[in-house]
Amino acid sequence: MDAFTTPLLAGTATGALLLIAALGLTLTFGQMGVINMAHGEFLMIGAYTAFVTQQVVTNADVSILLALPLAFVVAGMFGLLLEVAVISWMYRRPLDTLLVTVGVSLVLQQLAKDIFGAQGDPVVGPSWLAGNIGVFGYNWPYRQMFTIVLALAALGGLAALLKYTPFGRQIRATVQNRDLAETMGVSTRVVDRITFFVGSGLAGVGGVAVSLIGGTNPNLGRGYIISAFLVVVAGGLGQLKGTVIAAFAVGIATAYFADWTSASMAQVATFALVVLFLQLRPQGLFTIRTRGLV
Amino acid sequence: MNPRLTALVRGAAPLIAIAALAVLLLVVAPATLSSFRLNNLGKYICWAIAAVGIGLAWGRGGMLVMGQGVFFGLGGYAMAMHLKLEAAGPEGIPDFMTLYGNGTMPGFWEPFRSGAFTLVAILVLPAVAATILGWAIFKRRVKGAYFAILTQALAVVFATLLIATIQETGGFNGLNQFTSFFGYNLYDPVNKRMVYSIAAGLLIACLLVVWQLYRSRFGELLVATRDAEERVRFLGHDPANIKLVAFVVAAMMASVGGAMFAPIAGIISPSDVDATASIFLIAGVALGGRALLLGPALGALTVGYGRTTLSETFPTQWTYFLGLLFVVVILLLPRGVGDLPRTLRSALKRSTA
Amino acid sequence: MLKSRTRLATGTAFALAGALFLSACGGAKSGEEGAAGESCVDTSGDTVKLGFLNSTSGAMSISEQTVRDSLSLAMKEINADGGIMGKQIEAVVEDGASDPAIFAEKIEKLLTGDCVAAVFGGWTSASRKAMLPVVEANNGLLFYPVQYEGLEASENIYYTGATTNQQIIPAMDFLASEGTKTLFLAGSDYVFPRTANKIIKQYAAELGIEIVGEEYVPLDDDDWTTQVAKIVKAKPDFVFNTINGSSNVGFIKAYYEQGLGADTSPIISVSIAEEEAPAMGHSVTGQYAAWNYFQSVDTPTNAAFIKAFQDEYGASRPTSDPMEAAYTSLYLYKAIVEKAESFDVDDVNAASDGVSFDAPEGTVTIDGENHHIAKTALIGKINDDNQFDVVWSSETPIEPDPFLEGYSWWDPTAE
Amino acid sequence: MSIQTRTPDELGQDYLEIRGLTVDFDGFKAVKGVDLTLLQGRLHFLIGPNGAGKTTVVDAVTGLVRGTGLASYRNQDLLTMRSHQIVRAGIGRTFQTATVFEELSVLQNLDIAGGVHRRAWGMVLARRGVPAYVEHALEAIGLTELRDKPAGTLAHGQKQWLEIGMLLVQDAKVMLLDEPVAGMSAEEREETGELLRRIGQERTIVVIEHDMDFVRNYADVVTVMHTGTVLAEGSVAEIQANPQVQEVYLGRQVEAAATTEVEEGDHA
Repeated sequence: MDAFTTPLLAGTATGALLLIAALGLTLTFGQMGVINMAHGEFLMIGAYTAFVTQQVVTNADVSILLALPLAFVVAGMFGLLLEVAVISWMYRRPLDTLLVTVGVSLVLQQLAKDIFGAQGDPVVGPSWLAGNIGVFGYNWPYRQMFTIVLALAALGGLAALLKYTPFGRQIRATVQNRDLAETMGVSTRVVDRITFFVGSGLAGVGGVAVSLIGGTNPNLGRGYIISAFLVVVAGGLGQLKGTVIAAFAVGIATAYFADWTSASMAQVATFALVVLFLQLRPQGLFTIRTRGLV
Repeated sequence: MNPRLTALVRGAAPLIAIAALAVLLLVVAPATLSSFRLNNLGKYICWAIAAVGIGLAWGRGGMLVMGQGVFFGLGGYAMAMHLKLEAAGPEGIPDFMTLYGNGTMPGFWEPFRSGAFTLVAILVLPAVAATILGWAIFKRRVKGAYFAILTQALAVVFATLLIATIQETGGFNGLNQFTSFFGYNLYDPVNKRMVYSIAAGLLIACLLVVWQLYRSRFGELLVATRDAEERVRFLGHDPANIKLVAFVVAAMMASVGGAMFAPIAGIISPSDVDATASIFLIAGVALGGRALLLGPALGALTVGYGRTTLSETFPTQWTYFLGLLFVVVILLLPRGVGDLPRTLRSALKRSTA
Repeated sequence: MLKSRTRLATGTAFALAGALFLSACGGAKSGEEGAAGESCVDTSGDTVKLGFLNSTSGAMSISEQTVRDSLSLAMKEINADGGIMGKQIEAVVEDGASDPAIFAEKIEKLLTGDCVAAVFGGWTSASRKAMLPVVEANNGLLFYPVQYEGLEASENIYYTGATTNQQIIPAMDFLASEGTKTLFLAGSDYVFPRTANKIIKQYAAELGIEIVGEEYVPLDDDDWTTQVAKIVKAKPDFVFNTINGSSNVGFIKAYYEQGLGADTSPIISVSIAEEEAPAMGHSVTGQYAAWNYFQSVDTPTNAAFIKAFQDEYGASRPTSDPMEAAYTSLYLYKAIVEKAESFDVDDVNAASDGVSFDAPEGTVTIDGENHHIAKTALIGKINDDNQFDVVWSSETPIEPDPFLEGYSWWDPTAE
Repeated sequence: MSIQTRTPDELGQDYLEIRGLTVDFDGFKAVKGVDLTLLQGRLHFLIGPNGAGKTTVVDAVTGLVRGTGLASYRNQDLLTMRSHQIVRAGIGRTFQTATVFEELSVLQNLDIAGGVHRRAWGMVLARRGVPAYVEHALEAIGLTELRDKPAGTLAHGQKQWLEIGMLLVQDAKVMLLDEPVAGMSAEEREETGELLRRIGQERTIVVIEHDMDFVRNYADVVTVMHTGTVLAEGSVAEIQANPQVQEVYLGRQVEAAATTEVEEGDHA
């Protein structure tokens, strides 16, 4: 039984992290067609925010709770800066934004290395997350449950934002038809910026959760970004529903592969799985069907 | 000037440029550079060979190949396996298999004892891999960012696979300690120069191949596919096939570059073929001008040279240079530095018009 | 008309390229000696050039910077003391950029371009393996300061860190003395852990210890949750940890949050040192590490070393095994050169056997046969200050045996 | 030439037959059971208000969207084929917004369209000279003077002609033209109409059009579509006399004509 439950539960937690990371990606990808390769560095920024918060507020029980909103704002501001300084100049060239953000990601990684050093800076987990609950032979850590709750909260918050607020309606209008939204009086410039802020901020929140797993190092984002992109690809462009399913599917599949073979082979197998899946559904799980040439 | 003569000069200009580069790399450089610097230049040339292919796939074909390290690695490892077996002797097996494994050689190594097989494999392996991958991706009309992300994920997976298969590929250490190259002692400066010349000759050959491709109907069709893929479909072509050809040729060039990298650098390891290495290959192409004939090669040579000199002068700042290069070049000069004259000319024309 | 001229131009270009190519292709078959191996080292002046080759950028930079720092400290001390054979050391520093190919390139530059008398540096086995053929081909000298997986001995390399019979095997002896019956192996997925575990498995069979699990995670992967769940299930007496670098933090966290600790399943590590332990806080307290040097080693030489280091780089900076081995390597080089009265590589090699140095870890002696050094093995237990209390020692220096020729149970060709 | 080797179009007997064509967009039926028979040598016009499903019919026949039913041309069911195969079978089309390769010259655009007839190996060779069929197409569409200009610099009407020229080079036996005269001056419309007449003799030509003057002047057969179905078919006079058509379509003619240039959204 535990051979079945351990990967399932651990994989769900990994999937939750991928979900937080992928939410921001799919949002900016769906709305602006922007592929932000520096998104992983927003996770890293969130993790370092948790680290720095803990240097100021040394009580680990409190500092994590403080770090969550702080990381959202700090990573969000970095995202906003990136949008204003670089990405807003090249919306007509989505593939080029991909490369520019690769450059930004290199710079941010080196910056973190110069400021904090390359070795894992530790974030001490709060005492209320220390411990676990036995589920069919798996000592399921509270930390993993917290990650899942955090991801669902982020998802719920985002869905509510999109559905019930005027801003959310503006986002959806922009996603569906940018030009039309513009003529209807929506300032797509402002909408883009807020979207980027929210998407990057979510990554920052995810970074806090990542900081509880291992050390906080400059390369922390790299480990998640590729999987998060595979989630977005498999989930379908700009689709929340698809992203959720794909995130948990990728997380759980990786955990099972890792259980059966090794962690390295699990990476290989997950990639193969996504490529195979794209053979069946090249546009991902869900798509907005559009007609039009080019 | 006589219009015919003008046309002739214009038609021959690319060839003159390639010939000039050939003289520079094959005559001037060996005569002036020290053995160490020449060897370094040889490495840049290997990257430049891969860059020429990226120019074809990305610049002309619009396919942002972010995982060319994989094909660079296929060629590099194929060659390195042969060199390793050459160093081990006729019946011997590579040293690391005894050190890290159980002293038996995996079966897939055996054919690489043959130099001829290795040379064929360097071209066929990447072609087959690229065909399978490209078929799976292009036929399902996966393109743009999806394609770029998948190729990068492939590079990550490839490096992970290499690191995890220590007994088969040497793992993180990679393959090195080659003594001879098809019978030629690799520690002899004369032979080092010969290996360098082969690499430079292959770069020139690859440039001639893309020169012909760019002026051919295929080249026009490739650009047409890049700019309006669906429209090409209604010309009666399957764009997937057109892209596939460019992708496969690019993969083969990357493989050739990798195959020459192994004897020149004396090592091939996962860090030469992973996602970071793949992005490094793209940097040169972006800098030089992705769609130009000579842009990718010259860009790669420049970035390679920059990496050596900058890292000698500013060891920790090298990453900033590389990162900012992407930002500045793609943001301000998307067509690359090589296209600067044309950009300026058209800007001038616009301002005077 | 136009057509034929273009063809002519094409043909000419091809022919030209071909001719150039062929003319440049003259090679010499194996056996014909070239100019390689000629030394360009010039020590006739009052300085001697030495190369320091460490990664100051890339993933390994933080670890390797500590080695660079202690090399610089040793150089400063030696220069203040009159230099090597009266010649001041002039360091040529290079960045290996955490990339084996760059290490190979840079050491060639140091040996053939800068003409240094010896090179100090390298950290990963990959970087050492990449430098080995270059340093051999140019008949240079490399001093490598990190414990490693053994099974190597080059005429042109001095290994001042531990080989397996000075770290791994003593650690196993320690485990046996603790009454260990079951052992779980956890490591990063690369060469050192795989090779170390191959040795551990064979020795465990000899000692009657059962291996109850073996897990690897990629180098830069921090999430050990799934693998630790397997340790929970296997309930081993001890875990042998060969995880590298920052991945250790994730391993220890996962260990702790799944209810494991030093009291239930203790861990013995071979790459957690004074640099890494603080990053893991109290969750690593009570766990063990096997090294040849700890900051806590209580000798006057070590006290002087720590004081000098912290005066130079700040009181918060810990000292660790690789740093000490690097510091020692420069002093050993000085001792050999002064014994040989020559910087020439062949003279140095001829004189190296038996040269010893009173290092912070204790007295170390060079084995002229395999170029490793005799070192004392230590087991430390992590205390509340994240320092190591020595709980076990081999008492006397262990003679290096990189190929484990003195161990009958060792069969390199077995799985 | 013996009688056996003559193709249907040489005999003047070529046709495209559509039976029961239905296109379903996730539950929304944009085209419902359309029957059409399109004969060689006649200019067919497909008219109807926005959202009638005209473009969707063309999309389905050319493989751009999936349709069910039958679209038979020379014993091949086009609905089972992929776009590029359909083109190779002799069906060509243009789009509402002219799509030519902007960076290539007029000549290169035409030349590239001739690729269907070349062997694969010929692809890697450079173009030498101008093939006769390209010259002919260039002449037919009247762009000989502009042959070396980049297509991106052409006027809108010229781009439409270039597209038709590319179909000529492709040797398309069936041409499906989506609003070819939209945005053209009266003079250009006339030239286009004459061009279609000329080339229509040996081809099957279907034109989607809103401009009723153009339809009146050049249509041999008119099919009126409404909400995904065929409402009426016949000569211009018959259609104009049809009371149903007057109600759903001609009553809205003024409005429709005004929106000719706005992109049609059949199922949006």
